[in-house]
Amino acid sequence: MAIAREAEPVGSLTEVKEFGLDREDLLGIYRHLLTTRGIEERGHILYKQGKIPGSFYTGRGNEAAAVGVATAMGPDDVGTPLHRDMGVHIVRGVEPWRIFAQYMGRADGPTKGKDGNVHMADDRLGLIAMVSHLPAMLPVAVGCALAFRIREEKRVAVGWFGEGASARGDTHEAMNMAAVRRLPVVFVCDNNQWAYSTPTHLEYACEHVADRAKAYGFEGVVVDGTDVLAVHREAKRAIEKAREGGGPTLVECLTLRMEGHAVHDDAFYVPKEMFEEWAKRDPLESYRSWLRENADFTDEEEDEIRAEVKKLLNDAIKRADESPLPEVSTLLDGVFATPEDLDTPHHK
Amino acid sequence: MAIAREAEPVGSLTEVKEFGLDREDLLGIYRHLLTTRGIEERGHILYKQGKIPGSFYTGRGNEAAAVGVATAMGPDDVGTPLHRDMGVHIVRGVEPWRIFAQYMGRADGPTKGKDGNVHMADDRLGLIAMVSHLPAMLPVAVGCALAFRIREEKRVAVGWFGEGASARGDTHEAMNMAAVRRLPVVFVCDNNQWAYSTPTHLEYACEHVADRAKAYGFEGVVVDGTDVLAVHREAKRAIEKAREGGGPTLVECLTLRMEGHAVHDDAFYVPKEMFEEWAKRDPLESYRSWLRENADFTDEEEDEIRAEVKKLLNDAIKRADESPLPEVSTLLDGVFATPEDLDTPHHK
Amino acid sequence: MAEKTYLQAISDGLRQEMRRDKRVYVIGEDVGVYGGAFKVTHGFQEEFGPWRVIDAPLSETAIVGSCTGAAIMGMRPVAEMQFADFVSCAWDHLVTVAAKQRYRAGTAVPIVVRCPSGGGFSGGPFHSQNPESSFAHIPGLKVVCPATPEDAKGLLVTAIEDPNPVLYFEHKHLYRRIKADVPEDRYATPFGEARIHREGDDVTVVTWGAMVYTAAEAADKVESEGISTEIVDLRTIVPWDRKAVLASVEKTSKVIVLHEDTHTGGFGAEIAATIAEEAFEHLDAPVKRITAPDSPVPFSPPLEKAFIPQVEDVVAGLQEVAGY
Amino acid sequence: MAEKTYLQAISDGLRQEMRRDKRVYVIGEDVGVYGGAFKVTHGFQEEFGPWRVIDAPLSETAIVGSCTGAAIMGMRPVAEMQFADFVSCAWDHLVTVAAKQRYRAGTAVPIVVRCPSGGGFSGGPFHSQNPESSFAHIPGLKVVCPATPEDAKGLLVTAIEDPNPVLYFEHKHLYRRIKADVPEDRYATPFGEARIHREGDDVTVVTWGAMVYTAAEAADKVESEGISTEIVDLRTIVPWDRKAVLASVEKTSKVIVLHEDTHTGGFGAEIAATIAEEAFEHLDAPVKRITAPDSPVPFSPPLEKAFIPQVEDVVAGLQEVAGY
Ligand SMILES: Cc1ncc(C[n+]2csc(CCOP(=O)(O)OP(=O)(O)O)c2C)c(N)n1
Ligand SMILES: Cc1ncc(C[n+]2csc(CCOP(=O)(O)OP(=O)(O)O)c2C)c(N)n1
Ligand SMILES: [Mg+2]
Ligand SMILES: [Mg+2]
Repeated sequence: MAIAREAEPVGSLTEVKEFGLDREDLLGIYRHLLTTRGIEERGHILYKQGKIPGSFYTGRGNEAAAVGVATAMGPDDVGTPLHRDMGVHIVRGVEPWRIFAQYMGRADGPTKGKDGNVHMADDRLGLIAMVSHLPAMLPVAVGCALAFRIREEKRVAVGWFGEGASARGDTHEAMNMAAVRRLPVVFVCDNNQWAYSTPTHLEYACEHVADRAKAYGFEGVVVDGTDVLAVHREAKRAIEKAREGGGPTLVECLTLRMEGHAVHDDAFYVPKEMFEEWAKRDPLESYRSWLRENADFTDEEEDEIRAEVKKLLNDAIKRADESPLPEVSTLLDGVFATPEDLDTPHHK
Repeated sequence: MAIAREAEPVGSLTEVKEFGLDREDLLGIYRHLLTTRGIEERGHILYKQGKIPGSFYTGRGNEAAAVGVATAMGPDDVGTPLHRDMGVHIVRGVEPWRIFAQYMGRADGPTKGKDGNVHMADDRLGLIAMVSHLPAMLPVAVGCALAFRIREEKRVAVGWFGEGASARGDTHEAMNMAAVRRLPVVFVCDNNQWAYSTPTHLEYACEHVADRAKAYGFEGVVVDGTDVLAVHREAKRAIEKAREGGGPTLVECLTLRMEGHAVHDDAFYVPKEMFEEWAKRDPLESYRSWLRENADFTDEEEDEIRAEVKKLLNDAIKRADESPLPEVSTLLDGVFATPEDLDTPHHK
Repeated sequence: MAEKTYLQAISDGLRQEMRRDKRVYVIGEDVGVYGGAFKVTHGFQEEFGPWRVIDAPLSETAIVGSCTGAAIMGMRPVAEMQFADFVSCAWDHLVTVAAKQRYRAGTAVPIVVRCPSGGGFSGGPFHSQNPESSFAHIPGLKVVCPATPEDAKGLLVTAIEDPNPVLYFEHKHLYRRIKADVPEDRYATPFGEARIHREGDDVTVVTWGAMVYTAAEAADKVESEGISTEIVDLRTIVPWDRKAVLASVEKTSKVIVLHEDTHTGGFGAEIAATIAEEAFEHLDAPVKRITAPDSPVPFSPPLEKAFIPQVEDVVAGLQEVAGY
Repeated sequence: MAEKTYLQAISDGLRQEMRRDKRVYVIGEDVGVYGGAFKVTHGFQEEFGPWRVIDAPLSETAIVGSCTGAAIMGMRPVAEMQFADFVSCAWDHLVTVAAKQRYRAGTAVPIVVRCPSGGGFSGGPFHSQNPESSFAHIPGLKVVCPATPEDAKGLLVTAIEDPNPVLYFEHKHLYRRIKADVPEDRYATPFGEARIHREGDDVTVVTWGAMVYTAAEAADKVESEGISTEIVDLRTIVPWDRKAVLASVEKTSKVIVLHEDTHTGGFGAEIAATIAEEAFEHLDAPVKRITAPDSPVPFSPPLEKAFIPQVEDVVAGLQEVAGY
């Protein structure tokens, strides 16, 4: 039996306008979705071409969840997105070429070749780079919220985690501390139904991850993670509630991980029907249909956005490929921070 | 709003008989309660006399919770009691003189002077010695239950934790794994309303710790921890449910820690009225009244038990005091186990 | 005897133990249906069922902590960390409960934690670490680092038999790269007995894990220059074979300690300090340590290559020490 | 200048920083209303309010992990572990996130984790440990172990100023036992600069924390035998002052490394290995380590006394080394 609220799908343009999105925003969301998927598709190709060392992960199927939440954040809000949340980096404005440079281990990636994959973030854009250990960034997100609370700033922190990572102690400590102190933090669960090869019933035995929220003393809501507008609406509600002192919310975005855990994994353990069913609910396709049915989205507009994104990505790959590999002399740079590292807007 | 079930107090002798306690058992419980309190009271005196090194903790106010649960365990069940659960050791049959020897750091204490306080257990009695780090023994209890499940034995593990320790990740990982695998484990929360100086509302923001259970997918129940029979009944239900394959239960025993966190702490931060209110609900006194009102408990019987316990404790202190301090030559004994250490009933 | 990869040797050794002893079970993330991230337990769940090959939730503390409970109840658990790096999430349990329970309370904790460790394939800061030194400092834990397929199997058997918590570091870079003959029968390779990987007279290299091969390649290279290198593969770090190391040092009088983990406070420091203390009179040159530098493991290939000790680094070290 | 206990110096230093810099706040179990288990933050909540002196839930990962987030948002958090032993519960966060964030992502993490450490009062296995060596092995963390009241204050100030995660180990056995003059004004004692606690010519003792006093007592005792002891108090372990140590060794040619933590893989190994490597030509005797043996910290007084290095042990060591 579910404890959490189960969110309704989004209806008409009128409803969407009510929660503050105008047509420009709606087209922007489409652009973000396309860019997000495009980056990961291109990355996948680059990987196959041998241009990306190590492994390679994507968030296929999770684009709407990531973009929906990120577009609900305010400019001064901060977040700790994970490995399925490329869309968050895109919405916050990371330049795609730097992401490709990151993938390829180049000097101009946000981590300068020190880390790989989507283990990166630009903290000037309000994002904090993830670590592999899941969900170690949740206590960090809570700490951001604590800073906002101490300074009485109307800012919100967003912390992401997967349904698999919900099993770890860090999830619990973070949510509990946030609850006790009613901190302005929103927990977003990317529930893509698999943790590597592990299905949800081996990760948790309640109906929804969001059912946990109530047992911490805050609200939980489950939303269709393929419905970018529904995600946006629920994230917005949660973020604004947090901003106004209403404490944390857990927003669970239900999707399916549409590929293997990483490139090497063919996901043989996922039932075919599951993929088939969820393929019908492709977040980009669903949103495109919605735009056409509700917002007079025209062929011209679509072509224009597609062309724009295509060019963006082509240029990005080219520019990234021109970025050099890091100099060996940089190997020990930054093991320790220097006082100048504190000379950033957020550190003050 | 509570999610967990709130248990009723125990009524008449008839009800008690229904859940399997005969009059002999009832007197046994009284004896256990007296012994438990007696050991800790005597320990306190020994401490003041300078005979106990280090610090000193008691479970005053928690005797009924500990004894109530322990008497509901079967002989082959196992448990990981904590620092307020002396009653569990008593019920399982640890000889009091060995406990005093432990307190005093003597060679005959269960840890042979290697550890102090109630950081001890006799594993031949189905108990596993606690560590300080709270609640690090919960995953261990879950592991015992896992062993029982793998071997398809009808045995149950009981894991204790405090309401303060409920905030730690170990609590979460243990409960979640137990839930997912429906393991035969019962989680007992000694909720004495304070974690050192920290009140419950700074440890959790739901109504009851037991509210968590449902969000893991099992049952939670809150019981008056000063009512030994109610505790026993709820523990028994939970244990037998687990034994029959019904999975875990969280039993929360609500009490008040009637002293400071440890001897050095005068508990100035606990409102006086709180102590006064709960003093009226002293678990020994309540149970004595119940026995008189419901089970024809006579003065003679009471005197006899008291005298017996007194003698037991006097003899125990004497014997413990005759136990030598450990030889320095034993300093490095047992850092590593030897194959003979596996020659125990439980290790096979 | 059949030729097997290092990975196959681990897998076969584990399967053999599970067939032999019903108390042995495996628990970890994705070890069942998937057969483990590196496929060490491929096919195990079919053979042993879901209660002896347990797909655990993503919770390292519950995985390792539950092993302790089950071990005390008489089982012989083998936990798999998906990568050695994630054992940091079970650190508290291992150092607080598992390591100390025997000393404090007399209760043995016979568990094995398998940790796929090491770098060399752009795994980045969290899929490349070698955390053996951290555990080697904690009294009560044993630490194993096999270098060869034969040892990988034999040390795993000993680890499962051992009545203590054992951290078993299997080096990912050896998994499929290293092949050698492995006896089919069961055998237990003792802890604390080093293996002379190569005999030599001029310089001793004390090492373990993947670095054994790096040392061997370097030794080949300097041989033509007339430097004869003895390579001591420790095989286990706790306990470690001081006797073998000191005997080799007595012979060569010059020694390099080589490891893939970072420098400061790495286990190489313990070895170097011990040699300096106990073989003081025998040393003709200072004990040299060749290790990774003090930084996280970088992702990008040129950086990672500069980070992990390379054959050239060992060659230079051998030349330097031999010429001292 | 007023005479202060070591504990008072920490408390006053922290209060001074909080008055000076609104970004500094304190978080931990029972640090508010209770003033901390050892009363270091006694009276702080009255002065700074409940949002700068935060009574946290019993969750070390959330305590330290949240410090990292708040630090990145511009705060200067000081977390208190109730005992250093419990920092094991925040190990993963410290080594995985805090230590590596600057290197990987360019994000500095200026946090301080105060850890009341050390034994000597029958605290048993979980209230007596000295976990500094474990952290010293992790690149990206700084590790501080003051021995004197003056340093306790000055190093705390530097720790709070430092742009990195700093583990600040305050030795419980010094809290009320050690008193000395402490300047009232604010001052920052630099990291990585050892203090010569006592000058001498024959043997160098490299140590830190409570062992400085054990060394000093031993030095007094052997003075009459004509052994002149130089005591180098490292003050900080990461970074550690190799220069000062090597200079002292160059002078005395004989050295003991002394620490309260256990032997194998303790930070003494790093120091001994470094000396053996870099002062090889200057040494007239092997570098001797005097440490706790490899076991958990026992509870019972005779065992604990045998475990922690005592004045007699150091006296014997000094005699042995001096007579080499
Ligand atoms: C603490 C920890 N243990 C193990 C892993 C290895 N690992 C990487 S991703 C993954 C599955 C994560 O599942 P989920 O949280 O649902 O996120 P998803 O990948 O499905 O988005 C695992 C086990 C890890 N990253 N962290
Ligand atoms: C992980 C950890 N952190 C801190 C402590 C120090 N400590 C000992 S008891 C205690 C309070 C425990 O509260 P609770 O769990 O409610 O148990 P109670 O003592 O009230 O029975 C604390 C903080 C500890 N034992 N373990
Ligand atoms: Mg998932
Ligand atoms: Mg409590």
